Amino acid sequence: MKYADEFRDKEIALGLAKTIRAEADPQKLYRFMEFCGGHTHAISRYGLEDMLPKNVRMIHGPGCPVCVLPAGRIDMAIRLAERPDVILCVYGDLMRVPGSQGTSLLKAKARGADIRMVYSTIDAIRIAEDNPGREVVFFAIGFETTTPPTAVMIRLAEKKQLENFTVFCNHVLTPPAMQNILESPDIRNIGRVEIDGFVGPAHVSTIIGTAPYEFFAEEFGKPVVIAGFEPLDMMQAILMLVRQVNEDRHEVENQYSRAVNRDGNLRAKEEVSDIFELRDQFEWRGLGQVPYSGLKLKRPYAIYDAEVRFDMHELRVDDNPACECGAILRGVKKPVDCKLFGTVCTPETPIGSCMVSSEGACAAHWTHGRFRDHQQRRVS
Amino acid sequence: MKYADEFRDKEIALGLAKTIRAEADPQKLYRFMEFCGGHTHAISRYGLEDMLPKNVRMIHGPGCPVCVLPAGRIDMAIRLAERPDVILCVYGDLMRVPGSQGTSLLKAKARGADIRMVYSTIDAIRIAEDNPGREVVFFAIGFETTTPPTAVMIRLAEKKQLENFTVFCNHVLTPPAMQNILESPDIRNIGRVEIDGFVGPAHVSTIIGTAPYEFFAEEFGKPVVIAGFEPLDMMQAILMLVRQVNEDRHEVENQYSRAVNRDGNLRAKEEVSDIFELRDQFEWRGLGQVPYSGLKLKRPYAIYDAEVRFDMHELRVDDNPACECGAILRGVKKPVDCKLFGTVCTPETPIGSCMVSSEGACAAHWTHGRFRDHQQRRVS
Amino acid sequence: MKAYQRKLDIRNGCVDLSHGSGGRAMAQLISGLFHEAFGNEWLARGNDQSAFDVGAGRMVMTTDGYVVSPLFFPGGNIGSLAVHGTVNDIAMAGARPLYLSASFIIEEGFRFADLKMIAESMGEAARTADVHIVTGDTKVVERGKADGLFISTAGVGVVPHGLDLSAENARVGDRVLISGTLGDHGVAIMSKRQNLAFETEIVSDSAALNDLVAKMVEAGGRGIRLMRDPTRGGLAATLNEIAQQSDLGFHLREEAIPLKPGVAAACELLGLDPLHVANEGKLVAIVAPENAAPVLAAMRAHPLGRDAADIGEAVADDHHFVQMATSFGGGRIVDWPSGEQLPRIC
Amino acid sequence: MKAYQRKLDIRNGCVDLSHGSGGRAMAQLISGLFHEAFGNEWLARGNDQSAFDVGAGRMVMTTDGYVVSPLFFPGGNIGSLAVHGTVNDIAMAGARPLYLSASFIIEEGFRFADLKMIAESMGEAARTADVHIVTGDTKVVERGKADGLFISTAGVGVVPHGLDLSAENARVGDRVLISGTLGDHGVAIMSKRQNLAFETEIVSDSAALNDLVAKMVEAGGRGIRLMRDPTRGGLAATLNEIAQQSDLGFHLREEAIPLKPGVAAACELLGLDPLHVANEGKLVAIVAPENAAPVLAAMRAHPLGRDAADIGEAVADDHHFVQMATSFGGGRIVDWPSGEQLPRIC
Amino acid sequence: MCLAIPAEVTKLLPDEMAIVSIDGVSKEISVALIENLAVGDYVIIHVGYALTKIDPEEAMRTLELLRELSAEGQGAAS
Amino acid sequence: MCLAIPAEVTKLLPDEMAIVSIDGVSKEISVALIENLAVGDYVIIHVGYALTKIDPEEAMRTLELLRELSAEGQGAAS
Ligand code: SF4
Ligand code: SF4
Ligand SMILES: [Mg+2]
Ligand SMILES: [Mg+2]
Ligand SMILES: [Mg+2]
Ligand SMILES: [Mg+2]
Ligand SMILES: [Mg+2]
Ligand SMILES: [Mg+2]
Ligand SMILES: [Mg+2]
Ligand SMILES: [Mg+2]
Ligand SMILES: [Mg+2]
Ligand SMILES: [Mg+2]
Repeated sequence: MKYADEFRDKEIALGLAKTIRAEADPQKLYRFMEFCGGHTHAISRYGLEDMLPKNVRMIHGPGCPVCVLPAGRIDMAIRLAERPDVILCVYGDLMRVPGSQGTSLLKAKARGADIRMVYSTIDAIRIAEDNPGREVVFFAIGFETTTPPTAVMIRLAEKKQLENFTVFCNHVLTPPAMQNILESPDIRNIGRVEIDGFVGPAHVSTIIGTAPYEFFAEEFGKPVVIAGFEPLDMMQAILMLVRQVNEDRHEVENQYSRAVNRDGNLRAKEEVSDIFELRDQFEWRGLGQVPYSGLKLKRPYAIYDAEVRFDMHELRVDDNPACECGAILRGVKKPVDCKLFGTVCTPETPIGSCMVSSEGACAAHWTHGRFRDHQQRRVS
Repeated sequence: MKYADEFRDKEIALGLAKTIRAEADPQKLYRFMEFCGGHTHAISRYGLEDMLPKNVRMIHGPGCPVCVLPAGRIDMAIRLAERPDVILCVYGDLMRVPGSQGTSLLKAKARGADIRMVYSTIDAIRIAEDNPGREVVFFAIGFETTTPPTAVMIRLAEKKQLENFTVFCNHVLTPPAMQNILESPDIRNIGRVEIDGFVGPAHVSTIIGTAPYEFFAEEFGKPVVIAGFEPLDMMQAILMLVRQVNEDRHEVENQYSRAVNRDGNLRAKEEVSDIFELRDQFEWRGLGQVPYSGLKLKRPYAIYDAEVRFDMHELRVDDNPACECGAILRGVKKPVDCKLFGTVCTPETPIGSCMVSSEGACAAHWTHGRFRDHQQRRVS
Repeated sequence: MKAYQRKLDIRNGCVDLSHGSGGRAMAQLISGLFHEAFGNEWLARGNDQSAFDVGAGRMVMTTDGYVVSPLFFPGGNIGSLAVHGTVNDIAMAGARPLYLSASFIIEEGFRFADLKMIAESMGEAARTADVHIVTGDTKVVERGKADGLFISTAGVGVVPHGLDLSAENARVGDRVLISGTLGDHGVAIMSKRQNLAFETEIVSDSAALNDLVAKMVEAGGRGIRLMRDPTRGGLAATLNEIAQQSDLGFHLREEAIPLKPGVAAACELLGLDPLHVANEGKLVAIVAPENAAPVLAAMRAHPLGRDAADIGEAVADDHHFVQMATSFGGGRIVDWPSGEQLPRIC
Repeated sequence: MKAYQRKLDIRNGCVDLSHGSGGRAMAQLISGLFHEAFGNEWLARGNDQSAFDVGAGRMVMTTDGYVVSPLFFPGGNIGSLAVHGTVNDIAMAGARPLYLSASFIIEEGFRFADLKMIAESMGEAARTADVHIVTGDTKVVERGKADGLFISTAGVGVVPHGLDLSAENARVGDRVLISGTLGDHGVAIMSKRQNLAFETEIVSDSAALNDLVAKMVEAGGRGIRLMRDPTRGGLAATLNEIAQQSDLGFHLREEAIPLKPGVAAACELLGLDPLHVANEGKLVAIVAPENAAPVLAAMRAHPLGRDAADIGEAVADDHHFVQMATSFGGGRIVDWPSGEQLPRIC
Repeated sequence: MCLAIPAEVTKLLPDEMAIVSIDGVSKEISVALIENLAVGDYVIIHVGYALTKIDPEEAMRTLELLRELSAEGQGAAS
Repeated sequence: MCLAIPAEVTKLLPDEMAIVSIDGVSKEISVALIENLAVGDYVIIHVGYALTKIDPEEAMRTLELLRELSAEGQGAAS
């Protein structure tokens, strides 16, 4: 796979690991948060942890739009899908996300709700065309990456004059969440671990560009390196962060220059800003309410807004109090510190956001990294 | 089963058979037509033929409302059922009745039409109530017996203000068909066998009473004995007909006095005449067009008429020219005289009306009587 | 095995697609529900197949799929039926049924509570019939792609030395024995069908016949030409099949055929012929005339053959007709049922 | 048998409820379509079960239900799959598969032409694998109560003397051998699913492995601890199961695991782990270290084992982890798949 | 045609419905077409409707007549 | 998050659609978000949409840099 395999090269990795080890000051602790689940996945999938010195520690951020979707929004979607007239179209990742009381879209489907998995927003349009007598609702989730496809779909629905098609919008934004991690009032209760730098989003940045992180780097005095999702991308970014820390810089650097520039995808940004506007606040599982972090459809597109058409009311479900996601997402705790980890809470029956998708911190550790907790000898 | 088992008594039957044999003039041929499929069924089910003298011959009439339904009406129903909005409710007997080109409701159902078997018109009403978004059509067939339940159902639909409920009306009347057999112009082509008397309908007569046959007996000079469907009822009626012939009478007599009187069921007749009116003519499979032999809904009930609501157009399908039903129904031929009998035409793949339901002349002979064609020794 | 996270919520839970996908949820369903119900040493080993020792000789194998609706009916459920039906097809060869396999195809949304009841019925039926369900398989399909639950069972058994029962073995003059009343299963099922709904005391005759068969073989030995359980299509289909395969005909006496009044009444109500209605705990045996009396006596001595009767004989007939002297005194053919058994109005 | 009225209209006809009701239509479907495709002496006898002679020894039995969608896929169809899968489960015990049963559950409206093609594929697959489909069953359910066609096959076979392959037999130090590339079947199927539709050259690996197994047993004898075909849940589920049942862990080397580039690409596209994807013509063998080389050589000498590889070893591990050294140089767990394999966006 | 069988009325229900029984088989039917129905009456039922009441005296009379007619034959030549 | 992979554009279709290929796997996607696309370009695809083009020169440059950085380590202490 061109532009992927080259960035998975073991030989280069071995040298890079040595370079990092050579440059990381043994007296110092380097705590870097990768915001994105894509990076978390790469770390666990390729076993990156085994290649970093002990004093370079990765903190897994909240960067998976599936994980952060609160149980209440799932409950709202289930309630909608249970209407006999409604067909709910969802991305496959959502099927197992827990709502309240152990429910999920998968279980709602088993109990009779008409829920269809789609690969692309284009499939949802086709389903609406094929079912003129039904109300087809697309359950839109995702960060800045996934929002433009939703925007294109709404344009298409408009062009096709589809009257039985709406969107349940749950799109969220990454910069407000990154900011929240550093300054939310919750930190007083949870405590905080110092974060020494951020590995910035890969595909989000293809759309929004690197500019939005500049304010962030400056305001909080944190280095940010935008990195691709291949393991060598990650390692290079870590090296770049180590160097910034060593040199006491806090700049935005772009490791992923083959796909990201400063301005992002102007056409995509324009589509999004035409159709969506900011919500005052939006709930993130594990983080709570985050101001100006969610999108909704603008007034002229209200006919495509499922929350308007079906008069949906916000449902709020408290997170399980034993779940340590809030602390894990902020780097204060690790999955194994949670009493529920691997007992009540597993990928089959996730309790908190970090266990929901394979990119959550707890799920990644359970699925790929757990052996390290009991490590007798190193795999080599 | 009270009022049934008593009339199936073997000992009484043996004596009765002897009485018939004693009274039937060996010099004479007694050709009696039982109009009703119910009688045909009793003859074959109980092996009555074995108990009658050779010169008392039963001719099986067209008296099965399933058999006589022409292929065109089946095609119309299938076309209707193929509409995605329509649920067609039918009595089970109809499922295998052939339309044109080997089609049937059973096959249409297999190919995806939503066709539901019901036991009673009340089930059809329930289906309409359970499917408010669909058009529920009841495929009404039957003689005077089965028409009152359809009438009651239409009253019920009216009371419940069902807007998604209609009736595809195929109800037919017995006296015009009996008359047709004796005087239709077809007889010139087919030839005619003299009929010496009629076994009159059992359950039809519970509704219309014995009076309508009086004109018939007089006009055509034929004895008519209304008989129940139990085998002793049949045998008694045959004896009564033998006596009328011997005494050169042509009266209407009522063997089935435990259930039939001269006037019939007034309440049922009133329901029917409130809702239905005569068609100018209606096609019978095997008989062709028979004037004033079919019913349709009256103008005020047109909203319940599927032919009106769905703008249905009459479809005509020619009977298979090799099929001898017309001659068989008039007593000129027997099933074995048909080249198709038991080869191309069997109950699994019926060609003509007489093979359609187990009460048709050909089906009854195939299913129960065929052994006599090859009889080596008598079952005893 | 290490504990799997949370226990199955048998009371409120239901099967979803994850229970058929080869992951932990499936393993949990199988071990927590099926193995528990069928519990035996073979399943406990957790292989995709099971091994057992056999002696040299003749074995038989059979399979049947069970799609009965409703799943629960008076006298049983799809689970007990799936054991009885397959045990019986083995037993009809005169064989001793030994091991069964069970393949479950489950519609998502199926309630664990129902599944457990069904599995327990299977386990119990297997224990009663002295067979073991040694291997199985579970698939889950999307809602609307099945009818709750289908079960296909297969079975193997061993035939006593020298016994070869087969449909072509009937000879002219053989007696036709039936082990009891006809139509009970079909009528019990139909009484619960939504559009037919009638009330009756009739319960399904679903039962394992292997013990009865063993007693019959003891009494009749090689005088038993063949046996068959008159399931779908009833006695009529079974005898027509045998007539064709053995190239002869049958003469039955209607009076001799055991029938419960409630079954007769239900059939009249629906316009069905009781000889076309399915049985699940009855057998037809074609027996050499000289062995008929002892075999019939052995049948009547067994609880599942109390109402056994000699209902007719095999006759020479190129047309393979199954004829019957009616109880009224005439004669008629007992033909194959034609197509699906549908209630009639005519 | 006397001719049944009209012939099945294979080209245009379809299954309706009458084909499952025990009457002539059903007999015609079975004899005209299935017997023709499977043609053998056992079916020809027309019994509800079949008999065969066996020598004394150890037998195995297995079953699987096949609910694959779509029914026809690159490299096979549900019919060939239903033979291969069951033959393979027998073969995994080191046994020689002999006889199969087949239970068909058909949705009304299913085209005869498709059914015939599927039956013929079954017949051909059986002949190639040198097994016989000796008994079967056909049920027809109403439209909307199935997904076209389900097939459950069961199979029996005989195990060579002294061989006892079972999931609890793995020992620390054993080698893990795999017979070829992973994920081909699952990717071929997914490429034809409506909502995923992608084009690929990948075809299902569906194949009968009994001959390969025979060669392996010849080469490895009792050094082969156990074999398993990594079907649903893929290699990941299979090795996790074995780890639990044998109370140990595994260490794999990702670099050693054979994978076609197209399979890797499709998995990246859908966000799936190829180790979770189903195979239908592959096996995993756990082999004593001293026998690994000859067994691997025997595999590579066989057309179905050309790409066979030694991918790791069994290790002591109370946690039963399946660990893997990634091709990138790190380590990770290969966990059970969790729930249904759904394409991901994240 | 017109499959119909005799059944005993065992219970009258609202909305012109009733329960009938035939040898232990009981079923709910409509009696909308019948006047003056009482529990214990026998009716002829068809497609879930009672068509008419059975007159027990007429039934007995027919049966007696049948026996007489039969006896005539039994008395006659065999 | 945001599973996305590089793919080569092999065909442009009407309605802002295109065929892309990844190691022999080809798929129809939307290119409505991309300007000036040509066959042979590589794009990053996500949920059936191309998000951006890959700049081949930047890719090569990054890869060279990676090799250099790696070589530094290989040269350094083992
Ligand atoms: S293991 Fe589960 S409950 Fe515990 S922190 Fe992680 S997601 Fe929350
Ligand atoms: S056998 Fe068939 S074709 Fe011939 S007369 Fe009878 S119904 Fe008509
Ligand atoms: Mg819904
Ligand atoms: Mg329709
Ligand atoms: Mg069988
Ligand atoms: Mg059977
Ligand atoms: Mg299996
Ligand atoms: Mg059988
Ligand atoms: Mg198996
Ligand atoms: Mg298997
Ligand atoms: Mg069978
Ligand atoms: Mg297997």
